[in-house]
Amino acid sequence: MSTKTTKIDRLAELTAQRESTAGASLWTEALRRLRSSKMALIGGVIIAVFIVLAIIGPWIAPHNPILQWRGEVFLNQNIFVGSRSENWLGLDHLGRDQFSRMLVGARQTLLVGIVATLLGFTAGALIGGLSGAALAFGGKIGRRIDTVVMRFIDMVLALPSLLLAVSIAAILGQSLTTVMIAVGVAQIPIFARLLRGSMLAQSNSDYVLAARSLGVRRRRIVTAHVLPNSLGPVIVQSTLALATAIIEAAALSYLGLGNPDAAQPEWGVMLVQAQPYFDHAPMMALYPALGIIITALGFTLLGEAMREALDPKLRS
Amino acid sequence: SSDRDNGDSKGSGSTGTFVFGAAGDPASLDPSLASDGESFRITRQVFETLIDHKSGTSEMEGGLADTWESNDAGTEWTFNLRDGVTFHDGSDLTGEVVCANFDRWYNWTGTYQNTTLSYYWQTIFGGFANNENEETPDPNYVGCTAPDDLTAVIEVAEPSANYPGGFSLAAFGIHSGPALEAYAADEASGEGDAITFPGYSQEAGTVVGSGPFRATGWNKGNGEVTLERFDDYWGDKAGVEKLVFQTIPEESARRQALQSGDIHGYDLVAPADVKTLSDAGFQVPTRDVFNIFYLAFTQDSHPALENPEVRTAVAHALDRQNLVDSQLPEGGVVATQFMPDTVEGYSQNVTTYDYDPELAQQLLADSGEEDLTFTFCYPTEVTRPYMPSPADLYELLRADLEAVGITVQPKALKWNPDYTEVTRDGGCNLYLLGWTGDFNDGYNFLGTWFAGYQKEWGFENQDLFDLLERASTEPDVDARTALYEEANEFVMDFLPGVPISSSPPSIAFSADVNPPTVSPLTQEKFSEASFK
Amino acid sequence: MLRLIVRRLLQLIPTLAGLSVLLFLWLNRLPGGPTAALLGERATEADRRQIEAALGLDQPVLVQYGRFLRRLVSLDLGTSVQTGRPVWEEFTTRFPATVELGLTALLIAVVVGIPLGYLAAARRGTWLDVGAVSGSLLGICIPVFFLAFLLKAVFAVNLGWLPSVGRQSNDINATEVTGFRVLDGILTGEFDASWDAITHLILPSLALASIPLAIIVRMTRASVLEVLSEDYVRTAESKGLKRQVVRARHVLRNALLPVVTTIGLLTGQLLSGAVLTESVFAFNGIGNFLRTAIDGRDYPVLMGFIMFIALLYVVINLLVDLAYSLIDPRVRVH
Amino acid sequence: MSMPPEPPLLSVEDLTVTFTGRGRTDVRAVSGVSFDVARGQVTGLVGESGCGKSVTSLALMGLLPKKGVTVGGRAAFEGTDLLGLRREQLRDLRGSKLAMIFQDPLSSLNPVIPIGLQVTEILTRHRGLRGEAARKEAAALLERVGIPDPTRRLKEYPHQLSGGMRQRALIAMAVACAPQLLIADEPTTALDVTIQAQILELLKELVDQQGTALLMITHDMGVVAGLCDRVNVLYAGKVVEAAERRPLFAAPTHPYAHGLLGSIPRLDAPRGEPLNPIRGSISDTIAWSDGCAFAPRCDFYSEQCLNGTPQLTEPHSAGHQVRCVHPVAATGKEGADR
Amino acid sequence: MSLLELDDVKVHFPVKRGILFDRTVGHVYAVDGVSLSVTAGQTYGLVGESGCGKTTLGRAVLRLNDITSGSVVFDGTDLAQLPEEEMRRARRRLQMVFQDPLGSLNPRQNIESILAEGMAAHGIGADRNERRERIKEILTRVGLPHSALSRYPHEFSGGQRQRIGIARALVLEPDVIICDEPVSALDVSIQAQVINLLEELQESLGLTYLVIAHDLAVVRHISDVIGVMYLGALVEEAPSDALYAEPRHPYTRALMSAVPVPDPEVEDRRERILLRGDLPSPANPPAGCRFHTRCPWRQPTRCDTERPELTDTGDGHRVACHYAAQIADGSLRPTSELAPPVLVDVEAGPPAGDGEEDEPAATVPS
Ligand SMILES: Nc1ncnc2c1ncn2[C@@H]1O[C@H](COP(=O)(O)OP(=O)(O)OP(=O)(O)O)[C@@H](O)[C@H]1O
Ligand SMILES: Nc1ncnc2c1ncn2[C@@H]1O[C@H](COP(=O)(O)OP(=O)(O)OP(=O)(O)O)[C@@H](O)[C@H]1O
Ligand SMILES: [Mg+2]
Ligand SMILES: [Mg+2]
Repeated sequence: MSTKTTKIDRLAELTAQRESTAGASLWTEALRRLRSSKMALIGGVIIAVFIVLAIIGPWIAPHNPILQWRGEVFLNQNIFVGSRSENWLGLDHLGRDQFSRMLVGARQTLLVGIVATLLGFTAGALIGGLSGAALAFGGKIGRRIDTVVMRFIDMVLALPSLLLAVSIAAILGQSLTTVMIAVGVAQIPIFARLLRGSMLAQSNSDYVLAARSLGVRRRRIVTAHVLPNSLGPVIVQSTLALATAIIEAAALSYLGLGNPDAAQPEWGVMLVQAQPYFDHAPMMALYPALGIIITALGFTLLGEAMREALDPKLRS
Repeated sequence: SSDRDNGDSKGSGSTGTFVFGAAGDPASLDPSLASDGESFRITRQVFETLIDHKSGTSEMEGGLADTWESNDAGTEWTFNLRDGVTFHDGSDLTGEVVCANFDRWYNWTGTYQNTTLSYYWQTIFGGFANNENEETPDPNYVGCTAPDDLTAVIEVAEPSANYPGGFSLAAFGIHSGPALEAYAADEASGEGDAITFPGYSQEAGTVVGSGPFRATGWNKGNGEVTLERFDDYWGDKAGVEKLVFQTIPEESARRQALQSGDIHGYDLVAPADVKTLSDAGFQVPTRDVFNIFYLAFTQDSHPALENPEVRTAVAHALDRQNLVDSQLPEGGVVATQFMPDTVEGYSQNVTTYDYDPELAQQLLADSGEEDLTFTFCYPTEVTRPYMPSPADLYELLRADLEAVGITVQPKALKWNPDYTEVTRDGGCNLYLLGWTGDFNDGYNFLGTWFAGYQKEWGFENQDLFDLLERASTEPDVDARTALYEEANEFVMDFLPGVPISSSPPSIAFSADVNPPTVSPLTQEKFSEASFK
Repeated sequence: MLRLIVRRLLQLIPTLAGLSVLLFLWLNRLPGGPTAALLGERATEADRRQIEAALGLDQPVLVQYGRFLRRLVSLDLGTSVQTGRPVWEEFTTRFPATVELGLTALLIAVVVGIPLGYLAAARRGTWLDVGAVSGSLLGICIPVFFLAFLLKAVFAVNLGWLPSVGRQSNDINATEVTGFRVLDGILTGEFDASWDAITHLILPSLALASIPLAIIVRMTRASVLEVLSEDYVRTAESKGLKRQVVRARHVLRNALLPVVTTIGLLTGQLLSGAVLTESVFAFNGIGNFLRTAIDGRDYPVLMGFIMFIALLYVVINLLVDLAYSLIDPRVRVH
Repeated sequence: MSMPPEPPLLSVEDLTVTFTGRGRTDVRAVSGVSFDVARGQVTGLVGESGCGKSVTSLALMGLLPKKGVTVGGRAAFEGTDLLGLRREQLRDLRGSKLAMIFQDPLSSLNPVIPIGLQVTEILTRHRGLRGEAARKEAAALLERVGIPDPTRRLKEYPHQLSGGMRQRALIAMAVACAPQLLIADEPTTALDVTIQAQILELLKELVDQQGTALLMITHDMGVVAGLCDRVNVLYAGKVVEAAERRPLFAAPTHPYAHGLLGSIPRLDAPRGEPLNPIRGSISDTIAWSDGCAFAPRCDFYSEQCLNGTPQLTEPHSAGHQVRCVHPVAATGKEGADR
Repeated sequence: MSLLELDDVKVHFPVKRGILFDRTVGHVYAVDGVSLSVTAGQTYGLVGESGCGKTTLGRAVLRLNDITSGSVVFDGTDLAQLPEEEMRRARRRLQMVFQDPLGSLNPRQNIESILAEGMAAHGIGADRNERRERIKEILTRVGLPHSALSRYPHEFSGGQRQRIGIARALVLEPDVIICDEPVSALDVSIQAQVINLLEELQESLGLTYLVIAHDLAVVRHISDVIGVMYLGALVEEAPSDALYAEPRHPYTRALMSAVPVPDPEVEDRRERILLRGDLPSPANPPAGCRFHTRCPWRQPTRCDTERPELTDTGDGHRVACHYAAQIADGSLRPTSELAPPVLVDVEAGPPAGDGEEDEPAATVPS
């Protein structure tokens, strides 16, 4: 008997490795795949640096971003004082400390990105979610509701997003809030479509049928089954949307609808302001441009990596 | 290097095409329907006015009229026309043609009576023979007679500071007789959603003037207006065969276009580009200043602003010299009054307000108005001759105000229509604005602002209003000038706003052209331009 | 097939009707209104009232909408507040510019993007793949206006190779036939005019192409990768077919299906980009004009143009769907 | 039955396939498979899902991806080692001498290309037929596999055909060049029984008529029983039992094969008896290098099972090979059912 | 005593198409008049080819599909008429096990939550602990360790997942379990485990099963009564052994002869009845006997025009064939068309027919 037990122990030992992943949810698995992706790593590091800067930036900024070094900058003579010891990245066209403005700008830029995306995400998910739920579980009336809502979304989608943002900015007047709203609203249709499509796919799945056959109530099926499983692509999209938001905000600034408050410098505005001086002070444009590009790249990389990690087709 | 690498092929001798970068499309090729600089820049090359300005100055000289005089009351203006002037269609200039022009404007009906189409007529000559709208002002124009072929006599009801300067306005360019008849066939319409310009004003072909260039094409798809040399011009013939105005809305795009050789010149060069361009071999001639940039108070929008001490404090708080030095192009000056020194009526004896932040703080403390908060409006997306980069200028002034403890709530607005509308309606405590003179008369500056109560200033000052009324109707030039000086001194004591600067709007040309003489009124005559 | 077209076109009606209501309500929310744009810097309250009456803006919203609809149906889109010219005319003069620009950009995106995406997938993991992917990601992350500015600074200002603004040189006296400059030159035999127009198109379309190009590269790459793992590719391989045949006939053709759909959706993206690109390059197209129309509260232009754009978008996507059904027999209607 | 007299058409020896992914542990999908395919015969390869059947066939066809896969061993096909061939040489062989049919007929056909082209392209490639000649031949091929109205079908797309017909079309392509070896990877799994019967009948026909050798890969013991001459039972990437059809079914000797047969409900068996399932699942396995991979599920295991890879032996009769240290005693058919 | 009784159940899916608004242009007759009854404590097996409507019928019982007409009487109440909320509650007593064990489990729920879901929906178990106790009990029953509770579906093997699916049905203590292809996604060796489990559970809990499968051998193994479906309708129904011993419908015979048996002796001796062609499209079923297009015994006129009723031929053996008796006594021979080498004549279709039956469901434009 005892020999038999040892054999079983030995077998258990040999097969033990397989069991080691017990308790891992799909997300954990995705995260594991994400960690091994170089793209995600680069993106993640960029974003982490950016977020840290955005959080602590205004505190570690050596100078007030609106403080002007007068008598240093003379536009009519193309005089921009270069990097002096206290201004690491030099001065801008009004004699303000470029480094401090970059640091403070990181926060504003992140804020615009996050709030705009959050807005687009929330509103889009709400519209898409309700529409998807109505279509999948609302019977005839639900289908009608969905048709109307989706026609509406399609109409909005037919408008170039930048135009939409421009006109919203025109309605609301210029401010940071406006930029966030304008960029966010322009993203609503994408989120709505994505979530609806994803929910529709999920609502045809077997486990939803199983839940129905268990007698689970519709509302719970939607909220506990369909929705959580549909969020993957939406979350990926929101990472990508963060990048888009930052760039769209810059475009709005370019069109003169950015946040005009110099106390809240934002990279897009800084880039636009710097462009006229590009010939003799190229650095003034390059810093914010690189800031935008690298940050957007960070989010895009992470988003793409997430997309790959969550894609069931690419699962091993 | 940004030197032109080509252009010789098209630019040598007098046969080339001269391309000028414009900031916007013209509204109309008929100057009498226009009120914007982009239109006038073009029509000024095609049409001539009775009175002209001496090249490069704001001094009046004979235009289509060799000489002119008025009666003592200033109500009858006689113009002795130049002999031998032919229009582009071959017809001759006569007194009757001049009268036909004025009578046409006077007899406008319907949509033409809308300020959109007849802004300058209404400003200078009042209303029409039959005013169709009660808000239209009464006409000041009485009639025009042509005693002989080379004389035109124009009678007005009341003397005004607008005369004779008004006769030099581009809007009153003289059209040929046959052209006027052709216009009648093509009416403006105003039903529906908007005012439609009459068709002839929208394409080259019908409009006929007597200037050195003929309008030969308007390609809207390209945003290009093409003018060609008029070989029978009475004066010096144009130096280039073809003159093209190409619309390039973006400022930096205009600069790059000049640098890359796509255009030969453009206006409203950003201060920062002046040196860059001239270092690179471009010609950046400086105009004399003929404008004023000011910070306005809307007094009834904020009780503190009605307190003269507060206004004075603000004036002392502003470091205007720094603004001029750092942000304005070469030639910019700090303004002491609401008028550049080139205008008749400029006073040497106005009260001045030096940069003195301590004094400003002191004054604020004395006034008992502490913890002041003002809304401060400034326009975005616009460059005006007096205000090269509003947002940056605002930023400097804001810093000054905050330095003396005034809290500023910024309000950035699109120039057109938001900014002009909001400021005009008195929607801001402080705001930035300016003015470029149309002709050299003090009323063209002071009268624009202080002739009566205006919401944008928000004050009632009957003494000032009366003073200007008197100046306006004073036919004697010297007496009028004295009154303007008095008014300037009065204004600077009252301080309804702080005049900040006058800046020369820069214009740039490529190295291979002989540019026209620049004009303080921004009325360059492109016939003077030629290729080297 | 015809049924599908008719069906889709009929579906347009409610969409456009809805859009018109939406637009109308939305534009009515714009502050200022068109009068402000019409009035000069120093107009009075009275002037404003006069203009409002002339334009019918003092009437109730519903009446205004009714009038708008009536005109829309009769294809009379009114007159631009900014320029005083008929909206239809404004549209037709500017439309060719945008189409020319958009098509060129799309062409660049497709002609460069698809082969690049294909190669990246076929050589997965090589430096070419890494380069194409990171390059395309970068393309999405550079603000279009900045890219345009840099392109001009390098190719127009510094190297002087290409013009920086406009659609055609001023000394070219091209005969206008269709408004499409390149085409006109070919039609009239003025090939130098065509060439000149093409040189003017290069920089703006490169700037405009950056995002679509990036999208197409990644789309193609992903799609090719997916197709490469399909069973039918394995079947083709098992038949011993030459590699080129497998790639062209079995891989590429199937991989292009999703890319085709994307191209339709890119039109919206292109129009957004055109707003920026056109103003940077002083390219007189609808994007640029729309932007000023929004600033100037040019209702008639906004209404008219946006309706057209929506129509265009839907029609283009309809065409794309049709093209799709031509390539993919599975969605063909019998 | 005894060994075929002539040398086998295909002789696979010690085939190993390892997947080496970046950041992942290596997966040894096939670990030392050896078997022969005789000319003109049907050789079966059976086993449960994931035991390496498909990977084996793909390795033979050279269809495994280049990257991340290591293939070892030899596969002598008419004297040449398939695994050592250059890609281009393999391309020449594939479709002409070696052909394959796959499990899912729908996804194995290119959806956007008409059936006709998919058939003619192989004729063009290997037989140089073009144009009308190719079309005629393609129609004849379709006719031969039992697709009626072949000229019309040539113009149709895969989705316009039914499942059975798609599989016939695939078979037509596979036999277009009269291959010497046809590999069929679960050709009927996706089909209904009545259709399956048709397809199996067709395959039998082809083998009989053309002398093609068939390597039949399946998990269905019933299919094997009806079709194959010799059967190889795979478990976890290794052949655990190989025998002629009748001996195998009469006396399944490896505990796995034994258990497998015992766990299948049979239509002809008396009802009411519970099935005899094998414990656990195929993922309950240990590495072959540690011992018998089946040990964790085996009723007969002992410490010896864990002493390295068991060798193939022929405990009962020649040609009946078993990889087990405790082969099940030959008890005849009844024993298998116990 | 029959617990579940279906009477003339029809499920027709509308095929929609239209210019502006979708119009119904036709129907897919997925289930077209099925009557059967399931006796309490027994297993009713349903076999048939892919697409013949088995799943649809199973779902119709639970009203997961809308029932077009007919009644589903369960324990005296007609489920087809029940209001939505009452139907939801009725589902406690009628449960389902699905074919795809992974697909039918929510990938983001752990096992405990999956199993507690139904209990929560029906208010079984007062609190979490009570439910957990019950779940543990059930897990033991289906042979899963308690440690499974906190794990996620993708961490289990196929067989284990199917056990979870069964457990999910069992926690509600249902009377009837509908098993839709419960083992066809599983490996043969695993399949046997699950079949045994189902049988054990039936014995110990007195469950009633409606088992749907396409594998005749599996169905026969576990069923007491078998119904053979063809194109939306039952063609034959009989006690298991009777069906095997004496299939009376031509389709059943063909089916039976097509099932491979893992025994060379049997295989070599067998006589095959090979059918021509494929299952016709349920959107366009043939007139008359639905099987006539493929039937080797087809007789002119009557088979083409008259739809045979399911009639009892004694011993609870019901057949829907006009010539069942003749075929059984051998007086009717298969027509020559069937002649064995089947290679040539595969496509179905009487000369008069249009031969469209091989048309698979066409992709309908959206
Ligand atoms: N690309 C791959 N990467 C990693 N592992 C793989 C890959 N392809 C197959 N495998 C592994 O190889 C083993 C054998 O797979 P194979 O497809 O040959 O099984 P099979 O016997 O054909 O099964 P089925 O009956 O399901 O088709 C499996 O364990 C599988 O996980
Ligand atoms: N929601 C639906 N809408 C339209 N047709 C449907 C729908 N569901 C099923 N069908 C059709 O109804 C017929 C019967 O389908 P069902 O799934 O019931 O068959 P089945 O016998 O279960 O087949 P399988 O063995 O493949 O599971 C099929 O032709 C199918 O295409
Ligand atoms: Mg396989
Ligand atoms: Mg089914």
